[in-house]
Amino acid sequence: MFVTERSLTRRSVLAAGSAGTLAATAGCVGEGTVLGMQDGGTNPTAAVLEDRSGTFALTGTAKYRTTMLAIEEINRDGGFLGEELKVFAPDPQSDNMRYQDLARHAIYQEDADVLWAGYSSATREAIRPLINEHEQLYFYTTQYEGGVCDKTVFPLGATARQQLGAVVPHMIETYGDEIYTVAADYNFGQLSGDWVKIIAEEHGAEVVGEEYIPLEESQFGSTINNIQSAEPDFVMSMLVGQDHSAFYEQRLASGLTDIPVGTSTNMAQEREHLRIDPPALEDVYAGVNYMEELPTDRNEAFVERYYERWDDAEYINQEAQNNYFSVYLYKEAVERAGTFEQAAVIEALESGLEVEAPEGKIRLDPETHHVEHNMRVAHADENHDISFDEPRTIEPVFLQEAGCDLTSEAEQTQYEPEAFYEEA
Amino acid sequence: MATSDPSVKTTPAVDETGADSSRILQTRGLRKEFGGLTATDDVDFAIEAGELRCLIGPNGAGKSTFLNLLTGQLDPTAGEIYYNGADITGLPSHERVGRGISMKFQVPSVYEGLTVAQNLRIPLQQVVEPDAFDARTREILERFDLLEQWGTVAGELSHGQQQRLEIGMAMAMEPKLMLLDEPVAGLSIEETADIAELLREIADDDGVALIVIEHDIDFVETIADRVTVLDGGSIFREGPIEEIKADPEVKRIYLGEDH
Amino acid sequence: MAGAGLLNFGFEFVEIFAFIVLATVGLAVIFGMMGIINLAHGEFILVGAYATTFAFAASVPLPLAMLTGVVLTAVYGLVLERLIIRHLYGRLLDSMVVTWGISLVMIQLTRIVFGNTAPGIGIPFGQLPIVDGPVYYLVLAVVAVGVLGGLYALFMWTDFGIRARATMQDEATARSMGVDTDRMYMSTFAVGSGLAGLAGALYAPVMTITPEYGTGFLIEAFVAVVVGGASVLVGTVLASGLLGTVNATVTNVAGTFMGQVAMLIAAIVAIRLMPDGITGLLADWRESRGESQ
Amino acid sequence: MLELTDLHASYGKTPILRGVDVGVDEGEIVGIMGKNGVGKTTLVKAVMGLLEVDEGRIRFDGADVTDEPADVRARRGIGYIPQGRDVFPELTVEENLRMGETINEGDDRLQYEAVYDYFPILEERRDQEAGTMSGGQRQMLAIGRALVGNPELLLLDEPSEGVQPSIVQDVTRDLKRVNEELGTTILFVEQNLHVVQNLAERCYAIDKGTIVDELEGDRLESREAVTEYLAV
Amino acid sequence: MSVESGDGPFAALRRPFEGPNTMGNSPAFWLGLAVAVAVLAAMPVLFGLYAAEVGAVFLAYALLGMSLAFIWGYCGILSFGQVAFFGVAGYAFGIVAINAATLTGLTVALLAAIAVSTVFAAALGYFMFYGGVRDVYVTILTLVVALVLYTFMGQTAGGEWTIGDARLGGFNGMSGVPDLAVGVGSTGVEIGLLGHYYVTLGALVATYLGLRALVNSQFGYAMVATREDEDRTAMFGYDTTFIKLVVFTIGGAVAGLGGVLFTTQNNYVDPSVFGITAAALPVVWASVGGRTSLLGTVGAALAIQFVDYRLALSGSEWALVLIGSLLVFVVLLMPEGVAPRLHEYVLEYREDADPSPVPREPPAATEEVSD
Repeated sequence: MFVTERSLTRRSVLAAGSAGTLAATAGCVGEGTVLGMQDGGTNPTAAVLEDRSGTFALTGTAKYRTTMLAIEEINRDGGFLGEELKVFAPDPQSDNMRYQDLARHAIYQEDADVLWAGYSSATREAIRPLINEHEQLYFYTTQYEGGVCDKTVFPLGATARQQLGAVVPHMIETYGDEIYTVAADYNFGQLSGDWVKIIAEEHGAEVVGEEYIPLEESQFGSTINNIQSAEPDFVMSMLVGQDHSAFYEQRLASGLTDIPVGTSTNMAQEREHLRIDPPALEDVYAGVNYMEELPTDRNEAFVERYYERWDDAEYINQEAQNNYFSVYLYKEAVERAGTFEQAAVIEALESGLEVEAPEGKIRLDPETHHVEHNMRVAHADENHDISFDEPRTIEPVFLQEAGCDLTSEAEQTQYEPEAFYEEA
Repeated sequence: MATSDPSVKTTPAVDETGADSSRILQTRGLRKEFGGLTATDDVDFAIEAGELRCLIGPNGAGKSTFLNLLTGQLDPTAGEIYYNGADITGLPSHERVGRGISMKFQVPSVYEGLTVAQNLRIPLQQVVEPDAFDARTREILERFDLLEQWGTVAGELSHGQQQRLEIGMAMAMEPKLMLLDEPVAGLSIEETADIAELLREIADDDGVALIVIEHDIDFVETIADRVTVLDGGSIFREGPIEEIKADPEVKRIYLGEDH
Repeated sequence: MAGAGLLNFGFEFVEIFAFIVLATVGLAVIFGMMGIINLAHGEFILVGAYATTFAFAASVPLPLAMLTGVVLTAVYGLVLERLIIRHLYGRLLDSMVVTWGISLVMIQLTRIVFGNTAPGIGIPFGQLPIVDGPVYYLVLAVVAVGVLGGLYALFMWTDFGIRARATMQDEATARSMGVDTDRMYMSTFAVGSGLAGLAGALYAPVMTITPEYGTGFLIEAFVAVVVGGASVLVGTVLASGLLGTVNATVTNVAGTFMGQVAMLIAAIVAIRLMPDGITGLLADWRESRGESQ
Repeated sequence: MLELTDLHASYGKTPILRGVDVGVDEGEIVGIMGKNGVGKTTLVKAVMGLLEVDEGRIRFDGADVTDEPADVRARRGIGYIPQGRDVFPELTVEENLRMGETINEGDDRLQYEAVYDYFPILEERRDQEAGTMSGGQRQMLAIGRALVGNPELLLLDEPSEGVQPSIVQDVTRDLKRVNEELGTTILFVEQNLHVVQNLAERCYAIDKGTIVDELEGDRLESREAVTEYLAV
Repeated sequence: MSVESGDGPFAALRRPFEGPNTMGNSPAFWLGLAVAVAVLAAMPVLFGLYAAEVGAVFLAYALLGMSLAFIWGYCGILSFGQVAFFGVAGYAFGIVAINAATLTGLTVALLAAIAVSTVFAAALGYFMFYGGVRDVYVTILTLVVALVLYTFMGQTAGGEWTIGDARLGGFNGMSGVPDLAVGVGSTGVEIGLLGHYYVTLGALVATYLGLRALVNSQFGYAMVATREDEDRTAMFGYDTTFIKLVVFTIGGAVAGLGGVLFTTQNNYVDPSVFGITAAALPVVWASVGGRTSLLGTVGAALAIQFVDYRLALSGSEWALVLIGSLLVFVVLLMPEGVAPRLHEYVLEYREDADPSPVPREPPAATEEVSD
């Protein structure tokens, strides 16, 4: 019983009830207003809610910028269905309450046709009730724990399964089969920890130790002690945020650099390899679908366009690239649908779209709304220079296995791996 | 807490339940120790209704500790307290007040942020029905000469008015026993005389028993029926003021040669 | 193995004890001496850390950079004391509310001015030979003990200390004894602020510096001050010892998170048992002796 | 030595002192008596500088000190013994005495050991916290502490308040001895008849914020004359 | 006493709500209040459902603010952890409602949530007040409780933190919380978007009147007396510890009610409701609005949150700076807050307007009371 069907959901008509809702009794009040606060323009509107300040400013700023870059590029080249896409893009300041307010405003007052919003899963969950209630088309681009199966939501970032599926087998192959997991103590971290176990099991390896670190913790003394006494072949790190990046400096100071680290979170998102002095990240391997250093022509051109547009920019993280290609994906869908009407656009997105992204060609999986990504393992050397192995395409297999098919059933669910895999 | 310590002295006037009808308050072997030091040492004390008793003694004699034991702010190490014949040892302060013991602090402690009428309402609503508030308030205001100040915030009253208000508040509780800690400290001679008169009246007309701690020996002389001298935590002398004043030992430990 | 385990536990205790002591002393000095609970304490620590890290980034040698942090925070405290805090003496709850306001403003201003990251400082001195861990943690512990000793000497032995304590107990009388009490308040607040700055400076290499940096110290500092009570040194030492032991023990057995939780629960229980803190309990005991004399 | 001319001061918005003129000569013991609430404490605080005056001048040793803060006046040689045996409760006896040294950094200060000569009980209790001592001992400490600075003028605010009668007698005796042996000028305010009559050589009567009378010799010794200003 | 509702229409009706413990005891005040409520009620009609959705959140905050004003302003208990009850009620509602999303189930969920926050407040209050914890230590302890909940709820992401069908959800929060509904079996109403706004407004007004009546009752006097001087009040035979416990518990219940309405509006609750910024907000509202004025705090909550909202829409980062500075300046310049200051002005103005500024009648003897 992993799917919880609810007899009552937000603003739905009461199934069991015979009485009408209070809302229905107030006939004069609808989505329109007496005083007409709504915006007069008819242009299609995109709401881009990305953090340019607060905890997630480091990643959010680049996400905002690549989104703007893509929209500007398309608007310049003839627009979306010949129309210029208007943008509503205030700064949510990494605050989930603000996200709720701004999303509400975007839906009601800006009449947004499409929404990009948020870095953390918590943000996504905070606004999902609103998204569901108003059936708002929503692109969530952060690499995340996976499992969201929702009719109007398109989680385009690589899932934990995709990221770890790239890096864990690589690490087992290179260094051995004893793994020590260090992860952030919240949803993403815990589910990622479960995935490490599942993938280790699939490859005959073993997790010998596991530790979940509170998000605001930045002292790793006891964790490093524990790792040293467990003597694993490698560490899997799913640490997130700036407080956690202190791990690498303390790793260096405690002489732990002889144990390599695999990660799904570091470098590609918060550019730890550039922010922290070498060699703290020596022998860190990240499973990524994109890093700015990717040496392909298509990517180099993209990076150049980006820094031309934003000359004070610092780094293009993985999510920023996801935002970028998702704008193009949206354009394709609008054109295929021939309208900005959201239900039609969603149907078009579910028709098996493909676009050329800086990371390479990607395909949107119609059933799961996820993307088949080009996953690579990025390695940092003692100078923090990055090298990549060969890309491999990894499908969003987990949701497929879980039976998520949004083309046939409009669910609003998030699946968990534990329901499918014993190890978790 | 009551104790079965065999060393507790029994006073003959006390019957099986510890009650003596003529005595509103009585203590038996009341003892309080702080970390091995004895502040109140086996005190047997009694007071009758309508009596005005002054408690004197050198600093550190245990006067305040004794008063705090009576109000319930401190729990005794040993001994019992009987009030109106009932053992009230161990009862919390507020329940003792409910039975008619009231206390006036050394520093005037009216509610400075509330008006005089609001101040009176707080004790009044404990004892009378709501429809009698106004009448009782007026009565008390008149008696304590505060009628004109009824709407004044208590913090703006003069020192003497605050003292009167406080005694008025204590009286609003219709107490049978009132404990006062240095009620005339810092008052002028004029105000002191006022208070002396009020206290006498309360004892004589209302039949309230009063225990007063006081250093001002002239004041004690004016008001007291009897005087108890405490020293080193136990009762050193007890008797009419003239006797006490003449006692050479009391002079030596407390009064000095002037008096 | 047991020996190594014990050594590791000892190291962990030293690390946590030093952290709590350094996080707390500044707050404790200001609370104990002046009766102000400074809810912006974390942000004073923040000032120390930012000053240190930016000085270091401008290639000032680390010890000097840290000194810059301490001095700047002290000066900052001084300014705040003159502008705002001095109006709040004797208004404990108001002082908490106001300093909370200051804390909100400082965090957000830091974010607006400096953005969300600050340059990092590597951990100096390398690693320990026997126990796994940086030498720097031992340095921190030594500094913590040194600070406690220094404060003891300052407040108990020097004329400044006696005057400061006298001023806090009875300002008017102290003034009539020739003490410039305004200056005493200022300097005590500055000392407290400087100590907060010291915590910020010392932990700048260890912890990631963000605008919320100070919040990471706040709970420990708070809890230790409340558990310790009004007496600055005794309270800080006893509370840090108690909380550090609980935290280190549980962390060793059940991980960082449970260590934190256990420490907070221990603190709540301690406050329940000793409503005025450990030193309140001592004072009660002393007072009751006094009363009975 | 001390000269107050037309001194006005208020507490909040309520005027308390309404033109006080007082003069004290070197070596004198002068009392100011009055009922409660007539402005005695306000007067002492104004002289010490703990309260701003609205009008009038305070001259001490020939200098106008009206606008100087208390700590500066203290260093000029005014010693102050606050009402209610106010010592620093959490400092030890010796630390309390050492506070007295603050007043006078120069060489002419009294070594605090000398105070022990006057009040031997303080030496016995030198390491005890002052707050744990009895009222009388605290009163002695407050006096001793002021003496350490070797003040030229000692201000006392109701030395008898809250102290048992026998100790009041001791204190009166000690103050006289200080005056004789050290030549310290003493100005005190009081409403206790015994203290006024036993200590003062000369006494002002204050009422409603102004000086209403000055008593010396026979009049000061007459119980009736003195009670007139203490009673109605 | 004649100060209490002597004149004007509906005097008898107003009587239980008036007295010297609250400001605004005149017909003009009640008229003003009625107009304000009418304006709030008209908001969705004027500005659409959007205003109802946004407004309902503000009104739920106002309830939270009022709970703090009640315990702090009237009984002197400064709780920095009022959000703990707010959040706990939200989570409790979510847990019950997700497991029993029927009319009956949701009604039970509503009651259960308020019961949980009430019991939680009672337990914490018992622990503190009967343990002798006072003043600043109460303040810090309540803050620590909120922060502990923040930390604890943040790590409940794992599957082991599932109660029936409800996942606590850790840092990501608990989503899928159903709407409010009241009824038994198949009879009842599910409260829709617009309904939710009016239910919240109704709850706010009803709570306001209820608390107002309470603070003017005998118990109210006991509260105020406890705030002014606890020891003294105990000496009048009041069990002040118990009074504080009751007040704190009622405060917890009101905060809990706010929490349920907040959570059902967003259909979501996450640990940030326990966070330090969230915890600061009620203190800001009560300090700025005036903690001794329930209505002042409500007004401050609505105004500050509205400004904060407008600033957020404009993308400005200065909201927190503004709120923090406001707090500092208000406490420094008018420590009592805005509403009491306004009240003073109004009284002064009235006295000026009144040609005979003779004090109102002293308390009359019983037989003289005519109205």
